[in-house]
Amino acid sequence: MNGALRAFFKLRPKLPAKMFGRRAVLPAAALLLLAPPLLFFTGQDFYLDLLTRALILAIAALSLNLLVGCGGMVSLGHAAYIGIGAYSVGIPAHYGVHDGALHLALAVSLSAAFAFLTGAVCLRTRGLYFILITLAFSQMLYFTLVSIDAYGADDGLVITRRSSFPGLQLEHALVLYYCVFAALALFLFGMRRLMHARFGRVLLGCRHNRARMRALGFDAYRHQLACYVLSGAVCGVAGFFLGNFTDFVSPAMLDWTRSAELLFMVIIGGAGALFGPLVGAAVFLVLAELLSGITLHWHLLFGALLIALVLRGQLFTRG
Amino acid sequence: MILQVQNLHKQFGGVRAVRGVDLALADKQIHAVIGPNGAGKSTLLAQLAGEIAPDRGRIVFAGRDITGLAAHKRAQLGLARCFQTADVIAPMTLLENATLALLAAAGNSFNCWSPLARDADLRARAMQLLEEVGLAHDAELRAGEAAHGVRRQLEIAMALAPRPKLLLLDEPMAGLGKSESAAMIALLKKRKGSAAMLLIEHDMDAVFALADTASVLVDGRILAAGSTAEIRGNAEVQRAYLGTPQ
Amino acid sequence: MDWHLLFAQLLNGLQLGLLLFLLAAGLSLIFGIMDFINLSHGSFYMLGAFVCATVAAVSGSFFLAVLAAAAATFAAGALVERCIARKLYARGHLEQVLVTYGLILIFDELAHLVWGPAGAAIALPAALEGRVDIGGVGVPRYRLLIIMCGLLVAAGMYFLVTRSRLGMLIRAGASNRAMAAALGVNIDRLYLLVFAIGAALAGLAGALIAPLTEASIGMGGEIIIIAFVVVIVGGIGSVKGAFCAALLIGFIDTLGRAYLDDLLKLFLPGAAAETAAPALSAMSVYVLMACVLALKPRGLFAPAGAGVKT
Amino acid sequence: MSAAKKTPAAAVVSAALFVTTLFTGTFATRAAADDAPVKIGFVTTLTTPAGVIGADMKNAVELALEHLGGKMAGREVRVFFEDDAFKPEIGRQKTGKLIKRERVDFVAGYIWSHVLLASAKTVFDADKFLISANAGPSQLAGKGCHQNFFSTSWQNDQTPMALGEVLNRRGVKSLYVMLPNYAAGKNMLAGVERTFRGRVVGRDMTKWGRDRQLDFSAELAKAAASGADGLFIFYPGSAGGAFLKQYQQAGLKDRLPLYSVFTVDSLSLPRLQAAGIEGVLGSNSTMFWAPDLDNAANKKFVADFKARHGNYPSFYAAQSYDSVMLIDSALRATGGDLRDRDAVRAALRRADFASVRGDFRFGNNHFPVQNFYLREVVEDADGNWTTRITDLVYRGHQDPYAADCAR
Repeated sequence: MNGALRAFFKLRPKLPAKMFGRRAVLPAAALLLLAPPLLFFTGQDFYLDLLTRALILAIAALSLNLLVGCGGMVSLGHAAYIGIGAYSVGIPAHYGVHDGALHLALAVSLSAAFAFLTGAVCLRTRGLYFILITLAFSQMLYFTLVSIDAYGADDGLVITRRSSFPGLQLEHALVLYYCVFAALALFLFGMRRLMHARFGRVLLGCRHNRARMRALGFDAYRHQLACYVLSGAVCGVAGFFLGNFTDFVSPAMLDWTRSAELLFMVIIGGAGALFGPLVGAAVFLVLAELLSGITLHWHLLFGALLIALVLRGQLFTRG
Repeated sequence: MILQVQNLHKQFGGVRAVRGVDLALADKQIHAVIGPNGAGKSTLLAQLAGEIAPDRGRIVFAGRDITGLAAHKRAQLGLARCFQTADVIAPMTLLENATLALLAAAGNSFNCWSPLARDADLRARAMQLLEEVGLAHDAELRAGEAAHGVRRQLEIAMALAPRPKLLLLDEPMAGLGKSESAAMIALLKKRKGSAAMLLIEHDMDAVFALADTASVLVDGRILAAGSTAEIRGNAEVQRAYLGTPQ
Repeated sequence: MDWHLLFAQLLNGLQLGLLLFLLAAGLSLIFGIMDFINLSHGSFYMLGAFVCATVAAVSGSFFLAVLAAAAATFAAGALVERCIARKLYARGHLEQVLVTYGLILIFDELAHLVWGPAGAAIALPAALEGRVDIGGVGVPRYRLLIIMCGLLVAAGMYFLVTRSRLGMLIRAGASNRAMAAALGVNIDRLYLLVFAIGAALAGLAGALIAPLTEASIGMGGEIIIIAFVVVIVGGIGSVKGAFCAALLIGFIDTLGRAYLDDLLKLFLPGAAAETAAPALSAMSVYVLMACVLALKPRGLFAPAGAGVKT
Repeated sequence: MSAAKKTPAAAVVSAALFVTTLFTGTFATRAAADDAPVKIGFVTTLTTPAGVIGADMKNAVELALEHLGGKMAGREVRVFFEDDAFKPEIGRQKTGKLIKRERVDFVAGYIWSHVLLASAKTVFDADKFLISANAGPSQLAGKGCHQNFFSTSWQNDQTPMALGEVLNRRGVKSLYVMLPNYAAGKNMLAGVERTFRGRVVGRDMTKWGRDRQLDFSAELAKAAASGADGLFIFYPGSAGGAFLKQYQQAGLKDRLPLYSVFTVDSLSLPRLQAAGIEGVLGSNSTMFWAPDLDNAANKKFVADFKARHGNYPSFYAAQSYDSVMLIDSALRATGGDLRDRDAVRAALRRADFASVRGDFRFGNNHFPVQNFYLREVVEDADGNWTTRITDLVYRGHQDPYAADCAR
């Protein structure tokens, strides 16, 4: 019996599961690569918008997945980085600076800096405290932005012109889409490398048994902080795209409900699964789009469905 | 002396778990700490490992005061420890666990790019580590699915991977069957001489088989200390601990 | 310095603090005993307000309405515990966050369906209208009632936790769940009771605030985050901590709103100061929390042993 | 990893969902011949407590369509209502959906300034017409005015300017101000300060948005201590009810008379009456319209609205009703032809319809040039609380930003 069990578990990594996964990647990538021009030139801009938004949120969810799935750090304040990224576009644009490279550099560096400063405090805590202190920091940023009159306070800023790179104008819907697509592909590849590299393995170790890792001589705090900063920086890029996409930034972008939504995307797609955030973001947005078309009271269905997805946990997440 | 503990105190709320413990351990020696449940043994060990900060007292390890040092820094200095619950990384295979143990010393743990599994040198060393404790044939088994005894052996292998100067063992025989216990004693005996060990144990056969010296901890205080033979003969100890059936 | 104004503001801060305490006390116990994070705790607050408004309108008795609100939220709490929360104790915090967030959506939408988007107002009995003169300051009678109710409940909670058998179990549960189980406590029933009491306290808070702010959809989501801050600052599982932290935060928020703009005007232009002040006073609460956690990662009054996994 | 095993199932399900949404849209949006219905998008807040405003607006739009027999210039009319959930980002998203998927010809509605500002670009980029049925931020009235933007409400500053004028006439020397901290709140403040010649002795900008502040105890205590002659407030939606109750409970009615804009309306009055907040009776506000305004269009509108919904229409409803009538006037002028944008624009600018506010004409920035009245809260013949016009404050008033609008 025991031997049979062992044989089974030995076999498990070699099960065709991975191959299925890989088989789905190519068609999915081809679809995401080829569908947009089709949508655009047949006048289905709305669906191009939906797709763009899904991919942008997938980047954000991917960054959160790095934190939750790899590092085991459940953050309820991740929307803060979306806000930082978006304001990195909005504020310079407000002063007439539309240089995309500058926007992107600001988005990444400010997100990383915010993550470093807050992470240094957050990571001193565990469990419930960690969830709530990350929430507190994002609320702090929210209220800071609400308080700055010069940048529109509660009303936010309208972005009249999107970021421009030399030879590349995000103004065009397709250009923006492919930039987002390229960024997502890059991050997915990076994430894959990271998960299998030393850093990813050490993070996984810290997630499952922090005390053991410390006793082995790993500085769990520093590894987790590095993960936290990296995750924030990636999410800042998502914010950069979201600001450009919506042509508008406001403190509402970093509302805590957005953080909860990102967590949903991660868990629907399966925490720790490489392509999970993409699946999660797509399912989340399409569900919201479909249900809100049915009834004004769609939150009732949506809430019930989300609960069912999490409680059952069998449709998309691992058991 | 590899380890010197002076006047260590720890209080939780109103409970004084450790009160004024002194301890000294010579190089390459095995010292056992015995005592009834709730005597403060695990608290003492956690303080030595750096998981719990003492209220008062001093810990000197290999000539260096490590009282305020973080757990991972102590580990880097050569202070390894095993937990009561045979703590390994459950979702990883035995081989991956062993690799992680080697990684701490190998450094470069912030590398985000090169796949760890393709590091042939590290993999070979990890396999060798498993072989030393007789687990090589189970290398691809998930640790969480392994038997308790296997996890215990794996943990000791992981703790010994960086060649520590001192190994803290929290009840290594707990939950093991007779033959497994014997194997564990053999394993530790084999390693005697390469590292000093501080052993917390209820299994008196194991204590007397392994330890050179021993201390008896009762109510957070050292009741007696000396060679194992002396402890065995100490009347007070007999009465306080050994004599009372567990 | 206008001392009368300061006194009035301190009373306002006390009122806000006590309301926060009613919300946070239950939340903190649920946190501490079940290790359960309940984002939808604010929904009981909302439910209490709506039930109070409805019963007050139908029966004409405000007192009856408040009792009905507490009873209804007690029942609703028990129901949620039985049907949903219970399934989540063994799961991770992540799942708890998500499921209870889903519950907020459902509760808000249900309230929208039942009571409409407008919310509901409550007519106060004449005896509670008007003001009482305290040291030259006219304090609205009703606000005084809120303060007294809050203090009464706080005292009741103190006796419940420190003197009663249930309290002993709660304390045991908050510091060591394994121990409570070993004592032969019926854990299922204890959890049910604690959850329902927590919900009833939140419902009571909602019923008490409704005559001031009206019952409205989403009012739970608006206050729950601050209630979390109270719990964290006070220390998870500590009723005493929740009390102290709630008062502290009530004072900070109220005094911040009252005086921060004058303070900011010293070095900011008037309009900018007026925009910044309310946001900064809202933020000061979070700054306090970050400072407390940076210095004491487990809050000001964490019960011994809570949060330590053995 | 076991997670990988689930990925294909997930991919299939999400792909299926995606395709479904695609097709439901594709078939709905083909063909735009002349006999096809006129499509109007209407963005308002239908959820959250502010949903009560949106519901009132929706009722008015439906009443307007009924009065038009469901047709404009012989063409069927389809109105798509979308909920902005009180969030600018969602409003922008829904506006995009109306334009890109439903392919509407007009987008109307918008309660909130920030939602309107976030959404405007989407409408202008598609060269569609944007008709605000409430929000009137200064940005769109002055330098940022747009040829495709029209308002059937007012510019934010106008109503408080009228109120400032009332304060002057009544000899109010010092004023305390309490406003929510968002664009319209700041415009209201700017408006009253434009005309009020006394001194503003204190101002409080309270938290607004998702976690808006509803307990005004600290601010009311400050206002009472300030010794001002009057209290000026702007609390739209349900916050108004909360404020007025606390104002009454604080016993300020006699010490600190209340002057408000957009706070005491047909949405809040029935609830205030139910809660017995007598303090609001006799309080003053300014407005471009009131249910008792004496003209044929308004009488029909108010009577039919009351008959159908039981309560007086709010000013939001009046503006929404007018927005539909404005669109109808443009279609009538062009014979139902929307292809010539310039012709439609010119027709809209003429505003040739019977507005519920009587005379209606657009200024150069496409905001109405209109009268402003002083209103008082009274009990009507049936015992319901409503507002009654007591005085004319401005005749043919144009907003102060119009001069900056150079198109």
